[in-house]
Amino acid sequence: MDLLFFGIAKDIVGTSQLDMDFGEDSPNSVAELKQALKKRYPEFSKLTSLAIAVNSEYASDDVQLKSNDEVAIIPPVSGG
Amino acid sequence: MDLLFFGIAKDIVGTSQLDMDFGEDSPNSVAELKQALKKRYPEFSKLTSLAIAVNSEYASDDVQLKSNDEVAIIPPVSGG
Amino acid sequence: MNKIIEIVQDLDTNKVYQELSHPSSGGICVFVGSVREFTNNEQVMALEFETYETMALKEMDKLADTALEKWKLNKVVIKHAVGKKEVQDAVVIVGASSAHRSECFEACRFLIDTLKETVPIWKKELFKNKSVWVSAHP
Amino acid sequence: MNKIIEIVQDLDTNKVYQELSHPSSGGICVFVGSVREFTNNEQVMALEFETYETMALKEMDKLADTALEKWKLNKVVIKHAVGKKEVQDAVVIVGASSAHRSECFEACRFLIDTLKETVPIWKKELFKNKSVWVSAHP
Repeated sequence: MDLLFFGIAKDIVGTSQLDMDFGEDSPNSVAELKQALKKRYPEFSKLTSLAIAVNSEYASDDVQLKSNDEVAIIPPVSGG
Repeated sequence: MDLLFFGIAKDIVGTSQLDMDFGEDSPNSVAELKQALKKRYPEFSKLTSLAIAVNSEYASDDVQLKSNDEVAIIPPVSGG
Repeated sequence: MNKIIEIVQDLDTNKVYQELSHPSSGGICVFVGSVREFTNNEQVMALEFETYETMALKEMDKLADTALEKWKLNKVVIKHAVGKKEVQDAVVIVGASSAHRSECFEACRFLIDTLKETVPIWKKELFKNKSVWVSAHP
Repeated sequence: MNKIIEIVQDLDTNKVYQELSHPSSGGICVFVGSVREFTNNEQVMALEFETYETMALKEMDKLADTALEKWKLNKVVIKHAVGKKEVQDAVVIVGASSAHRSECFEACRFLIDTLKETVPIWKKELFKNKSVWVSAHP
């Protein structure tokens, strides 16, 4: 699964883009993706919040992930 | 009594500066000046408000006028 | 100097950010008042501003001091134009800068609201066939 | 066009008045966020901004639309800088213009408050001996 990482998420994973192989745990929904990320990188659990964007829109936990979606990991924003 | 007029007050009196002779009615206080002006120029009574500045500060009705004061007639302000 | 007070013929809106900028300020709020084309559906040709300058500068200075007392501000700017102004011309600029944004927003709103109430400046609206001193009559 | 949305390397604060000016606007309110020298008494060397640009532009566009629906505005500007910014540099500019001043003040405050909550931009504070992603941790 191709993922984009920004801000502290990029630091946690060590790269801004990664084709992550979750093996049998491959997540089907936003909720499952968050869980899989937190399992693999415990640092994600320590963040103030963690959001997922699908095709550059905030996606709620129940959104299903399709193979050609652009999926981005959005740690707490701090613009302005 | 030397007076400065601004905005609509200037239009009412027809000049921006006038040494006005009130004769026996010569006003001693701000309140008396307002009254004397309204008597001579009834248009002053129709304004939303009428303030007097003495030496470029707003002066309340009880302020006494001295001969060398700079006295200005302040119709409703409308800056901004 | 933490306050800039001016009455000028023409306002330069470009300078204000630099004037309000400060190493301790994370927020700068600026309000610019400009000439609107229509008042109550009547077309305004121009506005004409007149002031009692010595008193207006004193009142603007008091206004800046009051804002500096009420809020923790690093800089305050109050500038007003006089003379004839056409549609879209800037007639007043007020602004404040502060560490955090709440202070500069509140101060900026206070500056323009209070300026309109206390500073001896008068505005005449020039319409096609008449002219009116704003707020003069109820 | 009644909205201007941009993510740029360097912000030009001089253009914003012209961009917000409109013949039907009597009021223009602008907020500029800039780099402060100290955060909790620690000296900030610089800020580094990063964005998910396609999404950030979409969110900024939604934000402008929401403001245009909520208030009667003639123009809205939302601009954010990215890259490394030094003390006193402008990092964000939001502004609105409207017939009367209440609308542009309220809209301007809404724009900056909501931008900080929704737009995917991340700020890293660079101190002498460490760097911190702002708001990342509770």
